[in-house]
Amino acid sequence: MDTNNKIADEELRAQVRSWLGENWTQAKAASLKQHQPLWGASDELKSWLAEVVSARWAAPRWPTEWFGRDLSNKQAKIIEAEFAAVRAPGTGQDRTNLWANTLLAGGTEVLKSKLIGPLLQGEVNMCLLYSEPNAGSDLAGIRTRADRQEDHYVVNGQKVWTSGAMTADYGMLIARTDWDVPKHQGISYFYCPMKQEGIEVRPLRQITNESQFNEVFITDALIPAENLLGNFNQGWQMLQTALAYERLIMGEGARGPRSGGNKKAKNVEVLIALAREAGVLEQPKLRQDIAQMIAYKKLNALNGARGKADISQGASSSLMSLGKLAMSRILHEEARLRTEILGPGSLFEGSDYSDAENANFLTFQAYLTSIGGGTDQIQRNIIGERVLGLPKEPEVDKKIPFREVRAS
Amino acid sequence: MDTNNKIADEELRAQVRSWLGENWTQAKAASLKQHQPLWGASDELKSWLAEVVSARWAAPRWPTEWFGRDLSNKQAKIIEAEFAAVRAPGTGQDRTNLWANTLLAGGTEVLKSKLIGPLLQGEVNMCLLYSEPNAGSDLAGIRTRADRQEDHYVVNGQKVWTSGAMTADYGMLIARTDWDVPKHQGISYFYCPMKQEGIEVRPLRQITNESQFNEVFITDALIPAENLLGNFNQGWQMLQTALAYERLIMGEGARGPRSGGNKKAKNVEVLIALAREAGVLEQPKLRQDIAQMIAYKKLNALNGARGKADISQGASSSLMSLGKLAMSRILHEEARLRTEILGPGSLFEGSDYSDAENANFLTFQAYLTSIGGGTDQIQRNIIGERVLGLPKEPEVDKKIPFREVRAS
Amino acid sequence: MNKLSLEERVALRDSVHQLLTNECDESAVRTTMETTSGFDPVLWNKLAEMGIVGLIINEDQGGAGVGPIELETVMEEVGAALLCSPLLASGVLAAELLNALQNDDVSSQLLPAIADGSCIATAALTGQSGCWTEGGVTVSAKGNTNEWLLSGSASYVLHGQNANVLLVAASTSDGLSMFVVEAEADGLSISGLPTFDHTLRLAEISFDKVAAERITTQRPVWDAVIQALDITLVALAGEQAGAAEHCLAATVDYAKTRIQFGRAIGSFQAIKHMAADLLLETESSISAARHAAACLADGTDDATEAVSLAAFACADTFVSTAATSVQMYGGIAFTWEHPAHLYLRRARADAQLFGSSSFYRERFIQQLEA
Amino acid sequence: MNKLSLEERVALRDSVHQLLTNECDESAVRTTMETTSGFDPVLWNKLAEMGIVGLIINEDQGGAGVGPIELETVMEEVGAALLCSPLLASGVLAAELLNALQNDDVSSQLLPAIADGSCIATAALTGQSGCWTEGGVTVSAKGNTNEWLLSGSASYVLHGQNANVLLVAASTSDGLSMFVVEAEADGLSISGLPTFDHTLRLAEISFDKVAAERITTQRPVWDAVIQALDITLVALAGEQAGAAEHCLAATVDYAKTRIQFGRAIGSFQAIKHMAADLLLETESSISAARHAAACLADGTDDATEAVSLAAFACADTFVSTAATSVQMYGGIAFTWEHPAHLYLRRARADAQLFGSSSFYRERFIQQLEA
Repeated sequence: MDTNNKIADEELRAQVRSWLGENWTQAKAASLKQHQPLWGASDELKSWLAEVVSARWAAPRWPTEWFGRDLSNKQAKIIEAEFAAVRAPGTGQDRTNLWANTLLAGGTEVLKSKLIGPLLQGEVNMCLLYSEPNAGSDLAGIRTRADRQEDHYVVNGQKVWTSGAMTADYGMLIARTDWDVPKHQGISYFYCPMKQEGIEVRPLRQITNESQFNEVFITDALIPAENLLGNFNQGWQMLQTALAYERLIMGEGARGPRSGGNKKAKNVEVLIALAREAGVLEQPKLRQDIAQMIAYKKLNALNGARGKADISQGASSSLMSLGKLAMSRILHEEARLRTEILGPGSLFEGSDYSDAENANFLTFQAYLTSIGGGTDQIQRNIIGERVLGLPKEPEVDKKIPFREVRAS
Repeated sequence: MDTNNKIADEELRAQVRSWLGENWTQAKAASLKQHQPLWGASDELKSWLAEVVSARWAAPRWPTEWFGRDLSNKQAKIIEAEFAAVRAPGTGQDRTNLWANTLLAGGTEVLKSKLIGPLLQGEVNMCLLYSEPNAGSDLAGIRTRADRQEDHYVVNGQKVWTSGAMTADYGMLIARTDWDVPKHQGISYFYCPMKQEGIEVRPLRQITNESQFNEVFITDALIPAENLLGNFNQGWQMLQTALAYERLIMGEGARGPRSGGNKKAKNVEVLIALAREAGVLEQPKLRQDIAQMIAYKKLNALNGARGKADISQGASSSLMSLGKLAMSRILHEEARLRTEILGPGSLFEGSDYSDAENANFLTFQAYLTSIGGGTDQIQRNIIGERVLGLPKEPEVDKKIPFREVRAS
Repeated sequence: MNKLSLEERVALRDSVHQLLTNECDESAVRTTMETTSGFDPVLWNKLAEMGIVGLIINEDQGGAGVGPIELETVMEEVGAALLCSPLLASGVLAAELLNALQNDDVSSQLLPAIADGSCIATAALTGQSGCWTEGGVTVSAKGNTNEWLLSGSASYVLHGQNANVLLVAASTSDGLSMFVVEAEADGLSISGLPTFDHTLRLAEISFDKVAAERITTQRPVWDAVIQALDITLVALAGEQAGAAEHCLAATVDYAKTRIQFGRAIGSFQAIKHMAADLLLETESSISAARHAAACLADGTDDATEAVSLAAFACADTFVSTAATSVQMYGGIAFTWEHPAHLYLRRARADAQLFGSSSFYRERFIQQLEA
Repeated sequence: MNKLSLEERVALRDSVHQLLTNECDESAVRTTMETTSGFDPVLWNKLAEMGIVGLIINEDQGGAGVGPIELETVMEEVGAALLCSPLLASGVLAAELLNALQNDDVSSQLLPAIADGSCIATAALTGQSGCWTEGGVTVSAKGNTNEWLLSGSASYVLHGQNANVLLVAASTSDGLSMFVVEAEADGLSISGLPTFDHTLRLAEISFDKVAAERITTQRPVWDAVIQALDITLVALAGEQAGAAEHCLAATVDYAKTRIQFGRAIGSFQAIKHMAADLLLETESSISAARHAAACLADGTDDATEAVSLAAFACADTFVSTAATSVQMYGGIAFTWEHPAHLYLRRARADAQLFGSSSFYRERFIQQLEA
């Protein structure tokens, strides 16, 4: 078997290399390098992805009926390595495409047939419709409702902290479908069409003065019944599946330099350079603080590398859950240090004051890590409970009908 | 009325001054200055207190039937001022004598007649029998039991963190007297005789290598029925009264310099001197840290002074509840700084290394403030709930019979 | 200097509170901070009429004639309301600098107009380095008794773009002197700086042989500057303490009503303990600011030490309280519409206006060593 | 130097863990730490037989011939168990110093006896200042090729009172040299110092014209010392990381079983969040120690930087974890009988043994600047 596999590996490598050699032309590589729009794929990318999908390279771990090849993880990695070697995008979507993975895991045959191909080809833009003004840390407290009427659901409510909602074709939405059972048991999970009258998207102005997120107001919006993912009223379980994919993807992305820290990370040099430029690099207290901040970064990278080495493929690592908390401290501390280095120079904003702009932006943007995707406080609960095995707090609203749950 | 009072004030001042002139002789002052034993009053002190009590200066705010004069707080302060002017001890016990105040508040006539006089005269040594190995933060979780038998109670259990138990004649004890009601409702409060067979006192060796506290093992110890304070099964309320006296006394004692910080506190100079001696006072980071530490101390003293000015007599101040948390940080930080100043010199112990001894002792002793008398964590709950008015946590054991409460 | 009784002080505070509640709510602040001048002239006049602008100006110059204690009291309300105004620049820094220089002619000429709000004054004391010591001055003056010309530049000038009159520190061949410059003088160029705290106005000023009047004085000039900076620091400390207290109170109110997991979030220890720790900080900052004010008013030996303590304690407390409150609020405070970031911006600005916390911690320990 | 495979390393770790579980439980530690020598000769021999004492000594000198990675692994177990022994002094610092000096004669004379535990060696490298740089040496040597006499003093000598042989750094007219001194030599006076960490042994040594053998070497002597200190720091980092991890695990176990208010205290956010924060620290310290070991083993360019990082990260983590664990335990950890204070004492000692965290943070940033 070992021998068979080895032959298959080499055959596969030869196959993908030859395919790339034929199809990944210099012209395509050049056209894909530029003009990447912020939301959604460019036409050039879509056209390339269509080629990748039809050649069954996009999601090789998946079953053959869904554009895949039913390959092992190890062989899929061979394909990814070949694509990476020539910097061609499009493969590995069976790991990285949140939307398609979630749909494959829970979608109806109708919906999968309709959307999985387009999702892999970048033809469909997506967004997440989870958080609500009154359901942040407590996501199971959502009050957006979906009521079944004949062959569709009618949705009413408000979502917030949605990125990409302006251009999205569908949103992965959780809504309450039963108010008379405990909070986790009356939620369903949908692919909600965004281009319809009942959906109003408003940009949310952030403290950084950017608008990276939206509020989404939903009034009698319609979702076809076949857009339900997972079972009716079992949306919480479906959500956990989707969140697990998300964490896996984010974790890989956020882990910092791949090497354990042999190379000096670029932003390290930037901080020392900033202090040198400001003429304060020789201040002993600042040196200690900068050293400590760089240490936090390196240690986080080392934890990430160790976590990656420790865990078997696809499993979630306890070290990974620490990364978000670590980054939160790193970002807030980096913002503090940038401010201290600049002193009164940090008072300003605008393009003439790029150092101040960076320090001030980071001061605010750091909250996206310490609040967004679960506050540091929620994250400490998760680490305490799931990693260290400490008992949960008493949950006052876990077993009562949602109708009776206290709300703000 | 104002005029009447003024005459009475002056008369009173003259009276006490003349009495002190006659009775507070230089010989007595000299004999009381020396040989103050660690536990219990010296014979000289007892004899002086007996004079103070019989002249009704010991507790002037108290009713006349209990050695008092029924005086207003203002007039009692006059007496205290005169005693303080000649450094005579013994008055103001209606504010400062925890044992006598608690007994007066809740004792039976029999017990009061027997002990109030001796307590004021320093004839009786006392200790506190509250905490247990399994009831620390959660004092209402005590499991020492007192069972009524004819005209006395039979007590069994174990107490801990008791100071002065070796020499005590009585301990103020809480014990469970009803196991079938919720935890706060089945506790009673006693004056427990300590010199009896059923009481075994063992010194508790602390991490500082001192033995400031004891463990008390109680086996079939007897308490006469008339030694119950407050009502049967309402010991929790009685305890709150006693704790309020204790906080008042501790709060006055712990508040630091009376002036708002005009005078440089002595230990401030010690830290700077220590750093100078070690040749590290010019290190910029250390200077910042020492400055910050001294700042914490000064701010705590200023808070105390402001609290004292803000509150009306006898009331508890919100600033007072902050003092313990502040001291905890101050002591731990002072220990850290002493260690940093000494560097490797902090590795040693013993009389030849007094600077190291101080740094190491304080490192450990600081926990007496951050753990003893309620941990910092419990203190933050108290501040959050009682001062800021934040809601309490769900209390899982509050309403169930104590018998069913989960224990370690 | 007079001192108000406790009752009078409470009344003063109440009246300021009432005015600011009516005329300086969050929406007024948001409107004002986006105007060019960065202050509301109508509210400015009301403050002047109430005696707030001239609070520390002597009665014979049209002021209220009180001192640091009353000023600190008022500033706590100013901080809580995030008032946008040149009060600190004109009514405190410039006014006290004139008080300190003890030149009756110049004082009589300027202080009444400062007190009634018709003249906005400010002081230009440091250059690009933002170093608030004598060495930080980068304007120089040449001339004789009658004619002086200033050259060089000053920066971090509080409300410089709104000032009618500038008090400028400049080095001369005889050492440092203070000068009066009219905002319309030839050769003067005042550029507003784009501040991250939109409720703040700072300017950079360049002097190209600008005619100036020298303020003669018997005192060493930098001593007078320190006196003015000290009371300004106390006022700023009051603003910081009042603002921090407000931040905490607002956050605690939110934590009582925001429900997650079927409970008010303030019932969770994570939030409750953050609030308890912040209460220690905010109460300490109030103690520090008030103590410094009292020491300055009484002229105690350790007044400068107390001012240093207030400077860093209040600056650090306002920053940490405003920053922590954003975390406690969670997502809602990440939106522009929520006021939390306005306080955080102000806190970060206040912490740099007249030197960093490290600078004042070092000054503090130097005073303790002395 | 050989490297063990991952499986072999796990087996090594397991065998050390098993030995220490059997022979070095808390009660054994408490007994040993109150003896004069401060180590258990029986256990010492078992460690030597197992190859632990000679772990980094070459196979041809009787050692196991492995390197920093295996050493770090073992030291995590040593730290967790609070082992009292001269392992760090003899098997690491002295052994690596001999390795580094590359003098075959002296190595052949000493290393086999060090490896089999029959000879306890240590190094005397600094004086009263406790400054671990070349300038900290306060012993001087006079003599010629055949006869050298040492005078002066050394302090902070790890297990000096238990040593049979001392490696002494001394300044000569030609610069720094290393010398071998027998513990029984005339003129040598070794005084044990009373350490706050009872599991530690330190000595002060005075030299009054003590006859010594100079170790000739081709390398700059302080370079060899730095090589030896670096591996010692990695071993210490492993000890600290392992001990910190143990402290946290024990505290978390307690928090799961200690009931207050009808709930395990670990269900309260106050305790849970402290534990979560400590987990980040302890995992980071393990990463730091292992990474430094790997860099030393591979001789990467940034090895010294990685050692510095491990030195301060692991020292600080062990101190903060041990200190916080006392707070999490509450009253019970305030008693002598509870082991928490033993770890805190060790943590405080380890943090000072070869220079402070500040020293290594400064070294770290210097390396980053370079």
